[in-house]
Amino acid sequence: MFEARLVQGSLLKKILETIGNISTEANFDCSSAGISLQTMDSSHVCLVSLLLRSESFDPFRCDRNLTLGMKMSSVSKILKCAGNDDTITIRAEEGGDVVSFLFESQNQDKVSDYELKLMNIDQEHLGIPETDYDCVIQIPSGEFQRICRDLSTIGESVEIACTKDGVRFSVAGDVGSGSVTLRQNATIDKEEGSQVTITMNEPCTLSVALKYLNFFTKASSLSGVVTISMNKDVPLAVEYLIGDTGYVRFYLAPKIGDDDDE
Amino acid sequence: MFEARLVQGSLLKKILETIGNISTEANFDCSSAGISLQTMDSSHVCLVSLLLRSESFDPFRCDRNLTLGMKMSSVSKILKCAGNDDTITIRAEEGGDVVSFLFESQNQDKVSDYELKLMNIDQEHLGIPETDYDCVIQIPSGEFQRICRDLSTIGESVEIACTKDGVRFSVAGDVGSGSVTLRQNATIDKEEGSQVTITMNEPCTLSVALKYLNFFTKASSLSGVVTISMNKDVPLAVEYLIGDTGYVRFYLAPKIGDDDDE
Amino acid sequence: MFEARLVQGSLLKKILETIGNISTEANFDCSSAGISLQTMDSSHVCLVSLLLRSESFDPFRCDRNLTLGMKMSSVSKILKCAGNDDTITIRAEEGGDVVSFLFESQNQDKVSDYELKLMNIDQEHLGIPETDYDCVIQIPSGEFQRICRDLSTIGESVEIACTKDGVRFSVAGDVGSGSVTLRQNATIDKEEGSQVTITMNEPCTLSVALKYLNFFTKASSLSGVVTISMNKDVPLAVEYLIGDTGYVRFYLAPKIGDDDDE
Amino acid sequence: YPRRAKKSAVKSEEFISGVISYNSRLDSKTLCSRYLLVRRPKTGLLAGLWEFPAISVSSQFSDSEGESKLSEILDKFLTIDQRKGLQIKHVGKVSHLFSHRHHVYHVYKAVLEDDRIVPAKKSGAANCKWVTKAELLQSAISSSVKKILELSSEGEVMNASKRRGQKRSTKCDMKPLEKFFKTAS
Amino acid sequence: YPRRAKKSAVKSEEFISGVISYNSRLDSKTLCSRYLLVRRPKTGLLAGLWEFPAISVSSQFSDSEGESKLSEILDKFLTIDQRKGLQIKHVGKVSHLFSHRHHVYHVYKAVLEDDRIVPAKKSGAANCKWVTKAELLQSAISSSVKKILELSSEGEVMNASKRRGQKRSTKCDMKPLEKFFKTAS
Amino acid sequence: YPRRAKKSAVKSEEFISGVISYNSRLDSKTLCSRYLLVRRPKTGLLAGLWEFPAISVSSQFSDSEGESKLSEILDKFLTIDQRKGLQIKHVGKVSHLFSHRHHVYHVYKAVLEDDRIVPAKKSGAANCKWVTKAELLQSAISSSVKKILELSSEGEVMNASKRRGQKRSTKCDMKPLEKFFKTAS
Repeated sequence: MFEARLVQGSLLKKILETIGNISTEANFDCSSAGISLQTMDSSHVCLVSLLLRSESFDPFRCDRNLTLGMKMSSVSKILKCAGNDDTITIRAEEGGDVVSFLFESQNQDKVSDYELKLMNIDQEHLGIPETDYDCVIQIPSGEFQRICRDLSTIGESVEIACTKDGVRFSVAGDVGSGSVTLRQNATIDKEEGSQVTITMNEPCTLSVALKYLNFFTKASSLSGVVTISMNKDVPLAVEYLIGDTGYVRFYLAPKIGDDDDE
Repeated sequence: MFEARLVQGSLLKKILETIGNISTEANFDCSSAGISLQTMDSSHVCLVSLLLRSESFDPFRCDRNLTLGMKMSSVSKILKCAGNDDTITIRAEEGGDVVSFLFESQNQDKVSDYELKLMNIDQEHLGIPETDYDCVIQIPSGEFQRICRDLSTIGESVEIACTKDGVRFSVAGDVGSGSVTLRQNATIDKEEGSQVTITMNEPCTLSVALKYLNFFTKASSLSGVVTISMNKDVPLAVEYLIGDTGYVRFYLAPKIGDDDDE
Repeated sequence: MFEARLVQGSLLKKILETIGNISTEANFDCSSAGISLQTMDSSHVCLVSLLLRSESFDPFRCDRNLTLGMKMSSVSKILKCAGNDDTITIRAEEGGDVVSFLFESQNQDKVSDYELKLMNIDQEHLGIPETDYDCVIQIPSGEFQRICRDLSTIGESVEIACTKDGVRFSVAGDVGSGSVTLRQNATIDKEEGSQVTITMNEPCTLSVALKYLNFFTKASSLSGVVTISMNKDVPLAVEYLIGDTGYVRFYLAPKIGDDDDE
Repeated sequence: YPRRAKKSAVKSEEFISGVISYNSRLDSKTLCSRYLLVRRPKTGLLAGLWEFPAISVSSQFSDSEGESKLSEILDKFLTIDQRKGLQIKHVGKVSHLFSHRHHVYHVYKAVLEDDRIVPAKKSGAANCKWVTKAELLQSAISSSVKKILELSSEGEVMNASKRRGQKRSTKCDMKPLEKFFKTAS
Repeated sequence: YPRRAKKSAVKSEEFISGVISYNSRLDSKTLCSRYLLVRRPKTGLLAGLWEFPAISVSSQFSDSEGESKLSEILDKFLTIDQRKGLQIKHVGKVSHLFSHRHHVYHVYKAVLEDDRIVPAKKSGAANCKWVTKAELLQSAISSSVKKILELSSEGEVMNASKRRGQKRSTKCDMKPLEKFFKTAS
Repeated sequence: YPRRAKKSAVKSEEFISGVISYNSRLDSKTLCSRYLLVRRPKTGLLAGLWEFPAISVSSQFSDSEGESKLSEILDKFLTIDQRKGLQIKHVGKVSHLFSHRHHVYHVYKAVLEDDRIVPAKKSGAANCKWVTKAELLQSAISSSVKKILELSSEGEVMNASKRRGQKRSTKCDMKPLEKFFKTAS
């Protein structure tokens, strides 16, 4: 028997919308540690890794490790039926072929119960080693989303160049070229903690495809801050923390060779 | 000569949008009682019945009974040109071939006058008997609209099951199944009078097509409360009151046989 | 060397969107007087004339007269990447083949630099004489935009009839006909200066195509007031002032012959 | 089929017959069709019976004459909006032998694709009604009407089985409201 | 038409002639067309007259050679964006007999479907202008230009009567602004 | 190619072979294709090698029998969603002569147009994998697999050069993540 109750149900709604852009089906792996998921897009150039630790839920019960394979569009449809303030409880039986979602309004006057048919999904997991990155950049998530969206109107690849002074995003396309520079320890939003922070071993430059960054930034509503980690010639890592008890991490293969995206 | 002036012109805008989803042409029947309309959709499974009593208007003048046949999309286009705070006056002459709509802004600085060509529309009216329903449910209109919209993403038919404890809406489809339960005398919105109220002779269950419910719920802006009345195997009745002086009622044929909508 | 810095960068964004609806490419003529532009649509029935005087900018430097030919959709894409509160600086070199746009956020923490390839555009300018118009009408720009949009759902041409009492906009189409009348010195919006004001030598009536008026009114966000100037059988003039230091003027050929738009 | 040896005793009359229908989509699996029937005059041959609208045509009519005659029928019973959505097809012919007459109906099928522009009947188009197939078979009709209906329905079952996704099913799982509410006087 | 008995006295030259136009839609009933005219050199045959852009071609040219020559014309006068929307059709040929010459114009019609990407002229495409039919007929043109225009317009009236809904009308009810404002020096 | 004089010594077996692939669009110029390979049994002919899914067919098979056999292959390896987007084409045949066998592969190409519904493999479809062309050529395959791949790729280069706008390029400028992260045990 698996049962996990999330008081802030809206988190689950946001998480699902993000994953659904990348992959159409994925396995939710349930264990005593919590709920985790890993899936790649069809081209295998990007990967999303989710962890919601058991402490995110109250209560959390997982008698046996369970893998719940779901079609993302179907889960999304069901989660769209939850109110933003609803509590969401996920339940499944070992050997069962459905997963159930229970939505309870705050005063319990409206209770919705949905059942989704499970799928057998055969996806390999990749092992992602702990990495000491050359550059780790923290940016307000909304700002990063805005920059990726703006630059993708100009070109398809972005070159991210990080130095101790700041980070520069550059793009080129048919229309022309452009670059956006954010300074270190700058205050973009008035809110505390919404600064641009750079932790750097050595300067680093990487080019990636904006199409995939625009998928990742749909997770911006999960956290005010996004952490971007770079090493030359390894996949870019983009992380959004979920409260204190979870994260969504994205990995994106770098562009090969020179930075020319034509 | 027919003349009717409605101070809250926005009501007419909302009414027209609702009717236009169901039928493309309809007759407005004007008499000393007020303005009434009855029309069915092309499949004859749903019917809308409108009454705006003469007390809704000031002034109201109807020398002779008059039938004004209009194309809904044309009236909608014209009413969209009215400001939300405008007073709307409808005028027509016996034997004339146009109906005119006068919109006056609150300070009378902007006056708009539109003329619409009338149509000869040959539609039969159905006589709807006074019925003593087994279950009469009052729900906040926004909540009912939300439920119908959510469930229609999962399936095409909804089974409405009403007991003294509450009402349950169930749906099933390719994705899975779901149900939403509202408890009796529950307070969904903080506002007074926004409770779920059930008046029941005996429990009742009915299945109807969500496609049509989603047409009906476009009238939600007319009233904070929607009244749903059910008898086994007779058309579902859905009513929105218009202030104190009118109503819009919808009737929807029930699904035949078992509740399976596949 | 040409350099012009506009503190209220959002003005440029709004201006570009408006022009882009009319013409796909245009020349920005830079001189010590400021930046000016004139272009017609492909049918040559309407013309837009822009002037941003050098006082609009700080600093403003124009060593030699310069013509910057740009594709409107490309400039729009680039300007959409500017924040609404950004300062925008335009720079170009004589004999160069690019124009650069610099966006600086208010606290200078985010700096964006875009380069656009220039085009050689061969368009003739028309000389527009100073005209003493029979009727000059000032209307709140939002109201005029609303009227043009409403009437264009009914018909394609609008007849504008101006007398000392007010101005009447009339339209006719398949659906029916309509007219909107605004009274002189009326107060449509509560804000001061948002009145309808008519300055008249003699009454005047003109018919024009609503399709083009709807292009012009996209400039409504530039100014709270739009000034419409009419003479019988000459192009209608529609003007939006840009602060104290600039304007956008539109000219639209009148319809020939009778006012029948069928 | 059999004919009398003395042909001259039987007069053969030919008609263009229009099977005009529209489909309401009740849900993703169910279409509900309605057909236009007109009532014959109260006296004369097949008095007072309902039939598909028909119009006389000479026996050697050309394609364009057939379409022109069909247009006359459509103009009489359909509004401009209703005519916009029509898909027209010449499906074949149906013969019917009376005691002293022989009728040949050249059947055209005209389907309105957009169901939202019904149910208004054209002003002045009296004595006609839109009915479901079930209601049609319950109306007072002659056997040639049934034959014409069968001829015009021939393609539909095939199409149903071939078409993926949205199926064409004639099984409607909701009764029309006329079964619950009587027509007001 | 008549030819001299001594053919060898008349040299026959063949050309690909491109009638390049775009249509601005003024409203749902009115299209206003503009044609590209180029100016001939100031000296020589038909000096300084306006004509449709043309290019020499050998008399036995193949279809692909014709299209290739047409491409040269298009490349010279149209930008990349303008070329994107072109609908091209080989409409026929026009002959014109001079005193000592015989020209045959193989006429291609190229219509830009998207009118929003005019009026920019291609950089370096001097001595050309976009004109309405009325302005074209008022320009200094030879009679072969009129014949070429008539040939390329043959299909249009027919299409106007056949097409439902949006009509192709050449009657524009607004004069271009050049009638009101003179070109600035 | 050469055959032994004593034909009866070589048994000819025929197969339907399905080259099933999908294209991921990395950007406006780059498509990256992946092909479905299945592993042969661990014993017997070509033991343990990877190949395109194949199924026996009689030598005089009809078109519909070929499509039916292909359907069996598709049903075995693809989910319902994956089958929705398939574009299927019979591209030709490939022969391969072994020492005592002769195989003829009738090659069908099935391309999934919508790349978003991969990479789930159908439950129970063991011993199969989706690979890029590069990975395919690095897998343990027989030479007939290469010939089948070449045959099915013949149209693609041509299409690339003819198609305007979005090009079909096989050059992906990003390595798949498996080059960076090893499969977890």
